[in-house]
Amino acid sequence: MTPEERAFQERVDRGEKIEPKEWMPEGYRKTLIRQIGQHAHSEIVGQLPEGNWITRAPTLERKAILLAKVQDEAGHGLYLYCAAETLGVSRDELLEKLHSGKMKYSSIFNYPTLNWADIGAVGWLVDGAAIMNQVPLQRTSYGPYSRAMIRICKEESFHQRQGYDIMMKMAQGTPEQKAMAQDALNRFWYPSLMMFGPSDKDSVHSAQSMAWKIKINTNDELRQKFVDQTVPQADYLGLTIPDPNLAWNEEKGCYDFSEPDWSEFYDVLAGNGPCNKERLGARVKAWDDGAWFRDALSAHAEKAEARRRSAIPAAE
Amino acid sequence: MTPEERAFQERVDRGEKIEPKEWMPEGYRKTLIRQIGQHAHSEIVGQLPEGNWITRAPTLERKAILLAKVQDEAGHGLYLYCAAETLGVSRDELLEKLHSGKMKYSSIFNYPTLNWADIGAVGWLVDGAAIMNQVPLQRTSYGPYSRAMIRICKEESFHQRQGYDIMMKMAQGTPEQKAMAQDALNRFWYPSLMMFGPSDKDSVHSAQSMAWKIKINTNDELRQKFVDQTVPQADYLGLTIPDPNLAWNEEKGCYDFSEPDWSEFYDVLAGNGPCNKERLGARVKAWDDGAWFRDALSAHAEKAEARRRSAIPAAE
Amino acid sequence: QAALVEFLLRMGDNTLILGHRVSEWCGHSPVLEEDIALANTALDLIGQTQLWLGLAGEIEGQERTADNLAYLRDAAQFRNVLLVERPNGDFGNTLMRQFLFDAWHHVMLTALQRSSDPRVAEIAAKAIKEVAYHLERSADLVIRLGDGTEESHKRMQASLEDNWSYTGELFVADDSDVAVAEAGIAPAPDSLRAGWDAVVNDVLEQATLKRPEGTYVHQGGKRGIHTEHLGYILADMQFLQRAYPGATW
Amino acid sequence: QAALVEFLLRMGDNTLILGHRVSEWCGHSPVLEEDIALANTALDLIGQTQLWLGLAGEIEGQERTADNLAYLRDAAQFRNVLLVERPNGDFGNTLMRQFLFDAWHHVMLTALQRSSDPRVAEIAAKAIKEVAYHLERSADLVIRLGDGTEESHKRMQASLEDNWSYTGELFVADDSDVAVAEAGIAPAPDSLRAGWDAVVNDVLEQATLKRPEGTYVHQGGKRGIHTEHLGYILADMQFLQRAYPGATW
Repeated sequence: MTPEERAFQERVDRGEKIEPKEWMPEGYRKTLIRQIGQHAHSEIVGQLPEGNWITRAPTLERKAILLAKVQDEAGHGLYLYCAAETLGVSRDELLEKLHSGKMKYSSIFNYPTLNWADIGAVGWLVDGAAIMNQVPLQRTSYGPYSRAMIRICKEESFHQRQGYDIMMKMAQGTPEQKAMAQDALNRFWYPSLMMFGPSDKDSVHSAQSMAWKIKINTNDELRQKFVDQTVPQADYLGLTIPDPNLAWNEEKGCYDFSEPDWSEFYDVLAGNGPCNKERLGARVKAWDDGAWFRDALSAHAEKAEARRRSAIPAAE
Repeated sequence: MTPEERAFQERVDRGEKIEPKEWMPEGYRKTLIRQIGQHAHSEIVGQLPEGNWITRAPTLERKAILLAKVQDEAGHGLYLYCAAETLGVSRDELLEKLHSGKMKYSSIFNYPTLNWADIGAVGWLVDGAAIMNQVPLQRTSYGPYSRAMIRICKEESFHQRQGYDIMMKMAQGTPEQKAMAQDALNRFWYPSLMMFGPSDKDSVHSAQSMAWKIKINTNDELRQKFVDQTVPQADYLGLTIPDPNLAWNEEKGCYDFSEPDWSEFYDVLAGNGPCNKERLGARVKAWDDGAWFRDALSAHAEKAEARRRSAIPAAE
Repeated sequence: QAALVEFLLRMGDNTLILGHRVSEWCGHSPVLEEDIALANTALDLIGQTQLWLGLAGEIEGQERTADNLAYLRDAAQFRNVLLVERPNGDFGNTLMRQFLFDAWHHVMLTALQRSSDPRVAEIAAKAIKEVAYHLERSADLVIRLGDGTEESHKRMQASLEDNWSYTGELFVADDSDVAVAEAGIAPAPDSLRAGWDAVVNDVLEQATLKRPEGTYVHQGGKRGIHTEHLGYILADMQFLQRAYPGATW
Repeated sequence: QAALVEFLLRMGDNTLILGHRVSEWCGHSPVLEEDIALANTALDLIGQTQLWLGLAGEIEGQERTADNLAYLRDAAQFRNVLLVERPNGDFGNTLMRQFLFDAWHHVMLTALQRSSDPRVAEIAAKAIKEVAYHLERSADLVIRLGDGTEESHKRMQASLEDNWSYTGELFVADDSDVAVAEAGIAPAPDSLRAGWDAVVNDVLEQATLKRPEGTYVHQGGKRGIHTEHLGYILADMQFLQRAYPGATW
């Protein structure tokens, strides 16, 4: 470690926030860009599975709530791209990497939303898992990221409650509605567990990220916490978690549960999820189709600027 | 009249059929091309308003019947383009004129199909009016046209019965269904009357066409006949024809009825019908999007031909 | 009173169907800021729908809620103008349709704040704040895109021509319009024309776009005769309520 | 018996949903002959649907007609493979999807003619004449387009890649498939693979197309886990039956 690196690490250890113009190790910057960028991309791509039900939301109230949620997510994307920009990478560069497949977004969004209860399950489980990941990141060492997380977490927990409320209505509804709720839980349970990433023993960058306080807890810790939180919620709904091995472990004071099928995780990561092509394809199409729009706004701004300048008499 | 023209007219007067390779006046040929071409285009464009309900047909049986009908219509288009080709104009030339707006199709297809009863009304009224026009044309002087008409009329009257059957089910159905049936009749009544064209006194080419037996009856005759046939059918359905002036005229032995609003007719003709842009747009898009397909089939045919030729040893 | 219900349905169906169309863009717009703005516009419109249809059901007195009206009527019972149900087309077309509607919506709500019916005035007072922002935004974008690149200019002019013949319906009165106007509940539709023209002409001029000369007016929506598009909108929108009647969501 | 009903639903839902997709082309295809051919294919498939679902309802014994099954089940109750619900794409993609399905459909129906259940054998005997023609036609067009222009070749290769990972589901067996196979009602799904491979390899070779190497298999349709597209298909298809329950058409 160079003296600079040591000083940096000591600041992190003391719990100081690192701010944009301050010195930071190149690896720290790169890891942050990857992590914040992926998170931003996830917010954007995450609009799609929920957007799939906006036109079919069952009541005006539910439609409004879902629209507000999707709007929030786009807003989160915006904060996060801004946070990433403080590290010297532009939003367009990050998007280019998303579109060319060089950067990822959360694999969970490669699963389809097939019935209305899925919108509940996404809020309850997916946002729930996301919050579990994000709450500790409010204390992350990088200032802009930490501040973005504080703002985001507040909204996300609101979304999670709304999702749980949908599940509640469905679980207490007609037999068909309850079946949809159970079906949604069946399909989203393991993918939600995968959201915490592979077991720490298989996770490459974990140790360094934790030292830098870019990562606060291990994947397995968070996954356990998520299970412990979610099981009683499912019980309360009267729904069954699709895991025959799920059982309370008195000794450890937490639930035992089955690992997700990691081969599925790697399949989805490799592009073979149910919706990978559709999701990325939709984003690339939106971007390409919108090129004329973005070009026109730039052109107009230049014209307006030129007009402004020529309106000011040259100071001779 | 030249001697040739006189001889031609005498043949027509005797009821002889004119066949493709035989001499005919240029005006006869041109009028026929226009008339047959417009009829062919109408069959093709006519697929669209009905196609609009194929994916939403209320039973499998109705869906199958509608598919069969649309298939028949495309088939009619095919016969008619072939009949036109015997006059020395290719299908592609005719389509080019359709796409560029130089040739018309029946204005009735510029009206939307808004509920399922419209599919009944199209069969009952639109096909009904078409048959009224077409039955006499089975005796038209041009052989290929006459033969196409014989074939087409048989199928059309089948379609008309199917349409009337839909109306019957709707009129005898729930109050909502009956309301749809009445709504369909309200919207399709006057446009159907317009299908016979403006009153003969305003019709330019009529006299010559009748002499040539390209047109057999006057527009007003056919319109009257249509009204007289349709009113009792509407009565039987328990539906009200949207014309307060409709009344049986004992003296003349036929119905008195209101003229359609001819300004609407000319508006639609001028491109301002409810669906003009959509209908023609859909056809042009289908044609343009399909260019690669047609090109590929030609290219393959050439390759296959070349291979066939090179496989035969040259006869030296 | 029937005329008042009719009027409220027209207001609520306009916002419902336009909100639906706008929401179709979710996640597909050209830049993130537009995703946010469009979701926000749709959200406002759906919120207004709840108010207009809620009041319509209340006055009608047949125990129909805003949801009943939105989800259990078929196309022929819908009262929105044809303009709002037209397909989105490209993003420029969506913005042009929005601008042409916003300009009307704003003059309409301005007048409705003085409605003789306080319930109507109250909704209008709430909605106009949102709609003022919609108009500001859509007008600004129409100007920037009209006076942007050659391509954007061409697209916006084409969108203008495409939508133009659907704007006239906003100003055509029928008996029901006359009745609510006479009762002082709502302005006569054609009384809004001058205000609309002023806004539209000003924006089009700044946008370097040419106001179309065509005077043909497509209409029918206000009396339930729609385009073929509405049926497909409703098939999606109403699926769950139709497939699971009586369920609570 | 439950397995037999399941099997019949799978057959009928495949033809229903593919017939729906094909019928979407009505009036929009590249040449008139294709409009005719596609309407004809859709018509055959809908006719077969009536037979398969009719028999499924009969054997199920709960008084559900073919129409009840087609119009009153939601997506999770549908049993078609994912391949048939995929969007049409360009005309080449529609043809490629059709060919890949036809090739399977033909070997399946060939085997079903020897079903131990005479009702199944009878439907298969009727359907195979139609399907033989579908296959002849789609194979011919795949060859001509694959070996056509550079552009058509590129499009067809892309369509092949896009659809490829959805073909594997046709050959994967679950308990229900095993049960009907053991009862001699239907062939084991994987027993059809060799016949399908032979046809597909031959046609692709003539079409100068490269068989994709990917082995990933998208599945779920046969147990009711579909793509997001099916919900939209059903919203349209079922609208009238859902909106006007109990009406006669």
